Amino acid sequence: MSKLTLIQAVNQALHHEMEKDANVVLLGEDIGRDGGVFRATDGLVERFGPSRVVDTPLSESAIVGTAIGMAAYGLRPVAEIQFMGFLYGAMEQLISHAARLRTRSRGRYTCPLVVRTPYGGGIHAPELHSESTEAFFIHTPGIKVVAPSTPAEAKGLLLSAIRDPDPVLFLEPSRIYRAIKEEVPEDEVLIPLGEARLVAEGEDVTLIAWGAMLHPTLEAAARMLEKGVHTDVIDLRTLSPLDSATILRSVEKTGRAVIVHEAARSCGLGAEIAAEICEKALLSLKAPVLRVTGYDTSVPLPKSENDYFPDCDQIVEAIEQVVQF
Amino acid sequence: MSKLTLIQAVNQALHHEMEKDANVVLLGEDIGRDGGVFRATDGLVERFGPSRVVDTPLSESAIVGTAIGMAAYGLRPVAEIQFMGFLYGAMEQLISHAARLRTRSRGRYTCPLVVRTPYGGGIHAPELHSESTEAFFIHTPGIKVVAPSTPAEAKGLLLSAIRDPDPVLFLEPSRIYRAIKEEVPEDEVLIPLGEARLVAEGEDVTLIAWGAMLHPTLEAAARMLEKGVHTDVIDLRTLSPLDSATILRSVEKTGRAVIVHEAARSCGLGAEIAAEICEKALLSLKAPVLRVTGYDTSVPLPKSENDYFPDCDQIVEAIEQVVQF
Amino acid sequence: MPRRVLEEFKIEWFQLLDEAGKLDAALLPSPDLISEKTVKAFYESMVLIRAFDEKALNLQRSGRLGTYASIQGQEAIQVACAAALQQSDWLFPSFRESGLSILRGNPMKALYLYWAGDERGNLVPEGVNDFPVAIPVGTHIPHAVGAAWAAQHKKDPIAVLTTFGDGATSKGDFHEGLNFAGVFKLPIVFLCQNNQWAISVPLSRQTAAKTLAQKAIAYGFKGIQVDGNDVFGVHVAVKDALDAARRGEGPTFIECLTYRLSDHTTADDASRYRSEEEVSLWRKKDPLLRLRTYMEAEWAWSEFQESALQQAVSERISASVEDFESTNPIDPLGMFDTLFASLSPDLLAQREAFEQRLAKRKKP
Amino acid sequence: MPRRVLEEFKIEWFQLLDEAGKLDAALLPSPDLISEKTVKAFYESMVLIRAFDEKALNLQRSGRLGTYASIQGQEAIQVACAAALQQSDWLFPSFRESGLSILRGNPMKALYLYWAGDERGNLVPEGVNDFPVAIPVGTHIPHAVGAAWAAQHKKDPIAVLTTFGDGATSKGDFHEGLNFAGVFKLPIVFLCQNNQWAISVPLSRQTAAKTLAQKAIAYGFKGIQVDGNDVFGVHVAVKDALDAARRGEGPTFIECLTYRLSDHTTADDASRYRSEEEVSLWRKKDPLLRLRTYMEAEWAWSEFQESALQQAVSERISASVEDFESTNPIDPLGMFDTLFASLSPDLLAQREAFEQRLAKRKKP
Ligand SMILES: Cc1ncc(C[n+]2csc(CCOP(=O)(O)OP(=O)(O)O)c2C)c(N)n1
Ligand SMILES: Cc1ncc(C[n+]2csc(CCOP(=O)(O)OP(=O)(O)O)c2C)c(N)n1
Ligand SMILES: [Mg+2]
Ligand SMILES: [Mg+2]
Repeated sequence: MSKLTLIQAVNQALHHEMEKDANVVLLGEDIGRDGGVFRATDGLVERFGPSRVVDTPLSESAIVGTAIGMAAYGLRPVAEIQFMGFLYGAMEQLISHAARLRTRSRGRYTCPLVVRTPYGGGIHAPELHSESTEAFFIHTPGIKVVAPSTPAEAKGLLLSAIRDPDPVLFLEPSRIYRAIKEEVPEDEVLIPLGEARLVAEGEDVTLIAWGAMLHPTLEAAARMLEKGVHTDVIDLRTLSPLDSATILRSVEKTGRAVIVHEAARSCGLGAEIAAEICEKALLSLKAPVLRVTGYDTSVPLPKSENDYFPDCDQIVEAIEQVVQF
Repeated sequence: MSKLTLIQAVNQALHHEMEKDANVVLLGEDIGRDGGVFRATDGLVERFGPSRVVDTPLSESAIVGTAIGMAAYGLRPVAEIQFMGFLYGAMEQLISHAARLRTRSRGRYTCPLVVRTPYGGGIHAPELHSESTEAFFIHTPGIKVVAPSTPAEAKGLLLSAIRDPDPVLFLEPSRIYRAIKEEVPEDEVLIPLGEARLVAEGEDVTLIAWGAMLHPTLEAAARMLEKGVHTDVIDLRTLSPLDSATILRSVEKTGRAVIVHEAARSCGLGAEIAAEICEKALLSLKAPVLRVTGYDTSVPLPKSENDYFPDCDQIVEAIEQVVQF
Repeated sequence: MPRRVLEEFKIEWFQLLDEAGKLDAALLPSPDLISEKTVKAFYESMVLIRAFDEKALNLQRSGRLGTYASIQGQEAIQVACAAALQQSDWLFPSFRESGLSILRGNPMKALYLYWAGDERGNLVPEGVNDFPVAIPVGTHIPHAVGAAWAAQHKKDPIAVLTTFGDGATSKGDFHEGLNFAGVFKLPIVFLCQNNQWAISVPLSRQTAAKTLAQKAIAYGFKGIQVDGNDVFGVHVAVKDALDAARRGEGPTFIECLTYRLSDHTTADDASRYRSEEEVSLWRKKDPLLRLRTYMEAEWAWSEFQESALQQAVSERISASVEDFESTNPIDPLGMFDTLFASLSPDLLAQREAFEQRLAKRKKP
Repeated sequence: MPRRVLEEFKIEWFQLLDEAGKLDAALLPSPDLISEKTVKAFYESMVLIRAFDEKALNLQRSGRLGTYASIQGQEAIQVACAAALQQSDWLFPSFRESGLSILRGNPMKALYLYWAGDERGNLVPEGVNDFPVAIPVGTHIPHAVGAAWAAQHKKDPIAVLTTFGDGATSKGDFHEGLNFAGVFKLPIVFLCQNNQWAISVPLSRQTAAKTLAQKAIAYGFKGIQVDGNDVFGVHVAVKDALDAARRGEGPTFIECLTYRLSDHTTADDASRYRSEEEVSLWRKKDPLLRLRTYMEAEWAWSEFQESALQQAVSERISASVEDFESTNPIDPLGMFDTLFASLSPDLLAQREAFEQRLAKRKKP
């Protein structure tokens, strides 16, 4: 065990899987000599050579598209898209192909592909470097979506994602790539996809978050604890398929829920979770289900981004609202 | 006034706007001599010439991308994407550019662009001809989304969409292109964007639908009426921005809501509407808000598609469930 | 040097059997290609896939198929490709390759099922390395490139062929895919069935380039234009390119100039946008006609042989149609069962609800 | 004819002022181009934008700008383009055109604001027909094509220029955009600043084509490679192409071969992936150096003149920096106010909530 940042944990997971399975290949822009713009692939081309760690031309659609062909042929490609905002150029490949290959071929061909991409804001970068449009992909049948919130989580989930027999979009919260250090097991500790994690327990309110937003949520939970309000904090980790059982179990206990995400509010994942709760746990509810989210605007440039993203104060306010309802 | 089908109403609206405003130009695949694969643009190239009704190469991204440039330059482009399933190739242009041009340029450039596309299933066509992924675009700040449900609605909404100063995605329910004939005013009757329509009134349950799904919903409403259950039926027409006031007003009255859409369930627009209701009208609710939707699978090929889409029976069942709750 | 030529390029045209059915034997790489056995096999294949196509149009007219995309006029290309490919090679077709699919080993019954809107028709049998039909034009090209890349990576001695139409050359994915193939020198052949129309859009509206073959120049590899109605010419070009690919010499782009004799699909009415003169001009260049003329001259191919062949083919087709029509209705639950390797609890619940709904429907 | 050449293409290299600062006067279209006035103006512009850039790098190091993309090494192209463009022409830049932007009439203060992460920096003044910086590589090309199309439609006597890097040529939107321009014969010039690197990816990994210029062949129009460090060569090539565009002769693709002397951006460390030798080789080809050498030879441009110019420029830069630094903080509510022409009730409510949140923050 050693203390690693999230980006180091990603690097270690890639290292581990490439060591273990010769079919794992990486492709993307600047992932070779440069080691990735965030250094996620640092040292990998030196270790595994340029035919397994491949710098590609600047073509997001072909990065995903060729990875689909590789996966169908029998490799385990892990594609990096430099920022989530550049994934939009590959949407047709993801939606019309990666997510459908198994169905289209009646199971003859599968697509064990991972698309890794940094997501979310807070790194003071130019436009389209702060996207968190996970909802697009949650609304896309046939693809899984994962978003780790800590270094150890990142490693365990990425290992599972690479071994998953179906396409997985792996969203790495760039804001906390280096913000947290945590003990990460040297060995492989797989975290199964599809299972949320209860990070804190309490009977008053259920808080639901994922990725970077888990941290202000935990901070808010801590502040509420001082005021005597006890919260369940759920780290979703897999966003699709959703672990509704864990969510519903908690809300049935607490009767109150606050969902936190960076993404724009309308049709974000928060809506799906709130809708599920209101359908399946209505009678348990003691207060409206609140969403603390980004606004329905584009993420502003760095000078205003901190005003844009949900923060601890807002989460605290929402918790107080549901408690006092 | 004459009785028109929805596709004829679209054609008439295009005709009307092109006659009125020389800056309106149409572009897309097969919209010229062929008149569009559904004949939406029938007769327009003969009337307005090939420089205003332009057959383009097979390039969805460039159709939207060049239309953005045209719009910024001062034209009013109306782009046709042959089927919604081919819009995915233009997502980057829509999300990263059309939706952001006004913001990115601090208001200097605007993007009065309409992207028309047939959407939804039920026409026994090959894969990707049955998509209804409106939620992607509702989750995209900076773009409006409209889906008419009848011929007259189509005309009035399309006129408004073309005159709107911002980008509008105009989703035409191909299943009912020719299914209904209705009196459509010869003149221009503009239907403002952003306002839902109350199609039927009743105090027991609120039904919410749009596009082709309005019709099985109305059928279900009629069947429930026979059983003495009175429903408000809301035709959303503009999906983004959402007319939540109309929805909430109705649910505050009825205390029960059923939302119907063809799109996959997870993170569909139904989720957003349910979440809004549960946040803002919780205390009015007498039953869970139910969603009758497509499954979280790809839309199957024609032999199974009728099994896939929501139908009147399912809607009736959901209404009965909320009434009996 | 202030002004100088950096590079020069040539785009060539290639044809072995001309419009009149005359062969230029000087260009033949080997006499085997025109052995009576080979040529007859080519012709039989052409007749078979033409008959398949005619039956499909019939079935569609009587409501037993959905929308169908005819291959008429493009049979020479498809027969030539099938003959040039090895069993272990991979094929990534678009949607107008029913003939090629059949010759690769996909049962005709499966093709009828597919065009009838039955997902089971997309199940390619084990041992046939073909991707299923993909409807979004041009977007399958990167998959072919990825498979070629994987083969190169695994040092498998195979080549990949991907086929598409003239319209597909305008899509971004065509560009990105070919560019990758060039950069990584992949074992792949790009074959464009340039039938001069993309639904109603003529070639001149698809590109300002005089040939599509010259698009290969942008990617640093060879492009050639071949007479797509000449089965020998296409066969030699494709075989050479596949062999070069297998030898590690990288990709080739082959433009086959041909013509779509039918409507775009059965949902289309081509008379809206193109002249009967143009079509009848190309009817005279029908690839079947051309090869038959050659066989008549070379081996006195007779009316009698022709009708025996037609008879045999028509029996095969009838048997397939019978198979197709006696297939049990599809179980719609399949759409859940090929979605993921295993279903999440929520998806299982959706599947169960679906099952109940289907059961209820059956009742009355 | 069975085998024949359909088409032949040539890709040419063009240069007026060579590495040693020697001019090939025979290729000059007009002596005006090298009048002392013009040349000095070119040089002054180059010095100005170099100084702007150096200051930006400084400001970034001291934390007053965010990520910044340096233009060093590419000044000749930007000065040449600015001079070739008319005021009424439209420009669609990518993100490495700060110099060109300044010369088009965008205030330096605005550029500093933009790179400091302040949206107001993207507001192009009225009368300057430039699109704002677009970060997604290559995807602005179709916008330029669309504007050219609109201009053609409206019969406006203007041309459009769009600029991008070598990496951008791999994107699907490059392909789709250029193809449209060819088909519709639009008044547009595509200018690639081929600085041989896309972050860490060298040109050889971007394409197997020997030149980028030859990509134009795919679209049926002319492509040419120009020495991008030669302000005269680029100017002549761009002006010719813009003039041709305005005359209705359609598009041109110009590849300017140059080199990115700095890191990709201030967030990059180029020493990880390229050698100091390569960089220093290109430092010797610095476009400023080359033009200064020419002026020294031609008009005995002196140390004194040089330092007077540097002094003047540095004062202009300082004034802009002062302006920039004394700008009031941005009002984040602006993000709502430029979202739509008018806000829906729900968006108004979000705006109000945001306002309250900002007010609360200010309080303590
Ligand atoms: C991305 C995409 N856009 C549009 C369509 C609708 N469409 C189907 S086939 C076709 C024309 C294809 O032309 P071409 O590539 O020449 O192939 P051909 O039909 O001639 O074989 C079009 C526009 C589609 N299937 N996919
Ligand atoms: C679509 C897209 N993919 C990736 C990036 C990240 N990125 C920014 S600049 C760049 C390299 C661009 O190279 P080039 O086009 O040669 O321009 P240069 O930076 O050399 O001026 C990359 C990969 C991006 N901005 N947009
Ligand atoms: Mg075609
Ligand atoms: Mg570059």
